[in-house]
Amino acid sequence: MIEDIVKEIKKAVGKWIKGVTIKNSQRVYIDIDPAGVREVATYLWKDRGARYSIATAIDNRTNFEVQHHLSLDREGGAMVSLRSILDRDKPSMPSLAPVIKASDWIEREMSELMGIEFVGHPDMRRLLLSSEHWPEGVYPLRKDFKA
Amino acid sequence: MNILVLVVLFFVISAGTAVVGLLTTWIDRKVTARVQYRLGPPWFQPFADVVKLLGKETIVPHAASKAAFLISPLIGLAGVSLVSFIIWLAIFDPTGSGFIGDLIVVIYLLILPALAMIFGGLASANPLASVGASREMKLALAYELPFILMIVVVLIKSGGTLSLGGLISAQQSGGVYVASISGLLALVVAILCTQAKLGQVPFDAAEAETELTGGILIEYSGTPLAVFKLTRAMLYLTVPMFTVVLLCGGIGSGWGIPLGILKYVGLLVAVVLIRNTNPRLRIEHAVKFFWGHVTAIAIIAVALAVLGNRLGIGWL
Amino acid sequence: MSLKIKALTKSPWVYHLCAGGSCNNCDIEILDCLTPRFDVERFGVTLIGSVRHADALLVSGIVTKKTAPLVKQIWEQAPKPCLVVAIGGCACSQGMFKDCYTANPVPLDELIPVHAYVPGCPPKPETMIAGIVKLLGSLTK
Amino acid sequence: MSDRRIIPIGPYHPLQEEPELFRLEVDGETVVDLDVEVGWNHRGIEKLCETKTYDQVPFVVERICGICSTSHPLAYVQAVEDAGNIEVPERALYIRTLVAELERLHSHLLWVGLAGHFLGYNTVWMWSWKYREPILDICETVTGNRNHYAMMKVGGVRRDILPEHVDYILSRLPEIEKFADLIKGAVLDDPVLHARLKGVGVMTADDIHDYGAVGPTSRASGVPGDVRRDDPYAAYGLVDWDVICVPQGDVFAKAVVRVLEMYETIKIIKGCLEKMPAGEIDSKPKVVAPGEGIGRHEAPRGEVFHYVRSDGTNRPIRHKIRAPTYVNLPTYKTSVIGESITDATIILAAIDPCYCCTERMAVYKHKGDPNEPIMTGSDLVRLSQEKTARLRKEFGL
Repeated sequence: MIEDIVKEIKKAVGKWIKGVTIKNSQRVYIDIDPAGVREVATYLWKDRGARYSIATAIDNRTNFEVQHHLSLDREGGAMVSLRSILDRDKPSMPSLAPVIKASDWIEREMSELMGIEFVGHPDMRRLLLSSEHWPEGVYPLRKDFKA
Repeated sequence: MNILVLVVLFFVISAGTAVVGLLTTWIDRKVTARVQYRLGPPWFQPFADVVKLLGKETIVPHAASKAAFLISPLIGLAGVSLVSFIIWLAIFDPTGSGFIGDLIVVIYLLILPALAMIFGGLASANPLASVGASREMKLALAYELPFILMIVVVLIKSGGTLSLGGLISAQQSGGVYVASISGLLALVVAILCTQAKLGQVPFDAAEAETELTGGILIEYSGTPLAVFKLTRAMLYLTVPMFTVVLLCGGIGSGWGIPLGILKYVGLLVAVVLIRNTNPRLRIEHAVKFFWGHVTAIAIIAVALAVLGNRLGIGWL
Repeated sequence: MSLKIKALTKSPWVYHLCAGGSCNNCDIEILDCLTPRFDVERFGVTLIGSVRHADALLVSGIVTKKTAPLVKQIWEQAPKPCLVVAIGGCACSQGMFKDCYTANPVPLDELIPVHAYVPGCPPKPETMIAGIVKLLGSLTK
Repeated sequence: MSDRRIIPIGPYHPLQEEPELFRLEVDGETVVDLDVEVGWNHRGIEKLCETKTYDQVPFVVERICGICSTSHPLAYVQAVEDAGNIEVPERALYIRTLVAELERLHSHLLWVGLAGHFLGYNTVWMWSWKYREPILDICETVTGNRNHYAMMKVGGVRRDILPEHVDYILSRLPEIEKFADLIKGAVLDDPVLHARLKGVGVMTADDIHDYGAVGPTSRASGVPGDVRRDDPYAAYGLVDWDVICVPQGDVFAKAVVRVLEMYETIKIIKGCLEKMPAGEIDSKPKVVAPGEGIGRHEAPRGEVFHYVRSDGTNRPIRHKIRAPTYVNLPTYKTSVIGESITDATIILAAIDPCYCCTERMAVYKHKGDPNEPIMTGSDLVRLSQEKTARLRKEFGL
């Protein structure tokens, strides 16, 4: 079942996919090229009707990782996570916000707390807690952050 | 009566009104609590509230105009004290010779508490209080018209007597005014105006006491707040009592006294019931309501009273 | 015991102030105190909306960097005598959020004077009532 | 003539238990823009969790929110179990479901009360909170606390349900059923409420999909999303119940969904008590194997999402939390804009917002200048209550 869905995804947007891990029937992790995140996510969200749930940014110390989690509510409820690996020094990837409104807040949050740049975000206002206490360039969720 | 006796009487009566008024506010809170499955406060709660407020610090906001802020509550209190004094004197001694005040004076004095609230609200330089003040102003404009018309009905019936004592005597000998169609309509108008004068739901848009923020009173603390609370409590007794005098022939004497008290309690129950069964009315709607429906009722009452007078039909 | 204090104990008007970082549970339990089962109006306790009318501030949650100036300002606006009751573990001691990066370095009781601590996570309504009764009792001694 | 003004609500407002700041931009009577500034309540729990061990984290995430205090730990333990492939005994699954549904019941009652208050029915508020107490009694008996239950742990639950608890729960449930009947009859058939709430704050299924809204907010717009059924966990796949879904998308529909869900919840509780097998309640895992896992739970307000990454040590290296209000809140933009300000509060209240959940992360800066307030939050509530009054009059009530 889930294997069939993965096959279809590969067929549609295979050029961006670097690898697939099927953890179990409800959890799939797809490694993608960050440049193609918009195309893959749009395919899942628009063509397959998946619900955009949230994104997670992870500091792996050597690089940054962003996972976009989409839930295939109409096809058995499996959770598909699109994993993009970003450069440690200058993390940057295309924004999903112009396509999927649901990703607006989370991208602002990731940029604020993790320092990841989302190219093409329509409303990337400085939104760290309060500018009095949080100078530019301090990202509390990074591993090297010290309170 | 000499001046000294009058002054002493004034203070005794004002104090008495305050005590009974505070008790009636307690009844109001208790009934509300029972409706909501709660026990409600003990009987001395309003007294404790006022005494406590007297002992608190009085803060005058920086931006406020200090004199107006502090004097406003006193104006209101003075107004309601005088009214209660005049009304009680008329009730206890309808045939009393000394002139203390007549209907016109009472009408003017009854506006004072509302004016005091408006001034106080504007003086506190708080946007919320200003909103409250402007609403109170609109509301006062709205209910005064039917209120005056209601009094006109009484005047027509009494043949133009402006003396309160005269009204009471006339009703005690010649039957109460409310026992006629126009009188009944006037009573309805009076109850609705009472509701508004007391700032009760559904006409409490200005203060919104139940709504937690307190509107006009938002910046008041300590003694001035206590004075406002006291004024409100005294109005609770005075305004319905005024209606009793105007339309129901006062309290009476001897065996009439329990009946007279019952009249007041009846009015109070009406007020509390209306308060508990209605959500708050928006200010524009309150204005429309008073200028539309209520004024219409009042005009009909006036017309009927005139007709009754001309044709000599008592029940009109 | 003066009449002033006696009246204060019979008519404490409380203002509820959520200091910021809180799980909201204390706040809901405070509201719960007003509802039929606990009905603190029996004791004259009324929840009021203007801090100018307050006799006691019920503070819940940790003070965050963002709310610290507001909390201080609200305390200054309250007419004295005014009591401050810290409701719940967060307000008493910053609780488990002590190490958060947004927590104000100065805890509540160093920011404004605190007269009573009601610990618990969240304190039960009975605990809050008991705490306030104790605080009022200490006034009359 | 344009009569534009900005209405700030908050950050401290007596009707909201928590600080938050809304700015409504209003043209005459119509809301033209809305901005929300949150972050007053931001505590940085995700960072905090990285410093705690797997067994400590449930206590932290429990305190994200007092009303979803089972939802977050449940989603968290499921994420860890997913990451480390940890088995859970069947009895524990039933107990988890039971506690989660008790929480849903008291959360929905809380909402009914607050909605009643916003509409000017204070008596509804007092009554529904009165009937919330039996549920809190059950929670206290079963878990030891009225609100933070501390029942969830990786690999199972902390406390067992005793036979006398079963009888006790069953003896208290009729009170709640009686009250649910009362609301269904009195509130949902009230012509004033129909006029007041129908067609207000409508969200279409497309809006829901755009914003990724979840929970009763989405189920009231004809999107039958419910993690309990889509991705069954705990004992939701093992007992009999239905997803409540209505198509209208307005505030009334959200009320209907919540009231009807209370019946389903009672059904699930009864089903759990009936089918619960005997046995262990905890598989007592020793280590969490390296890996990553996702845990989801349908909280009273919608899907709670937890992502945990483990590297084999005793604490997570990354813990991502997403509360339902975080995705439901931005839908204000579609539901409030264009509506009358009299309806703004009830629309805002209709998603049952929970800022403490959301604000562990989000901050939204306002762009409007802090103009002097012409109206306040209490005015909005008042407007809302007045509209009810008006309608009551129209209906001659």
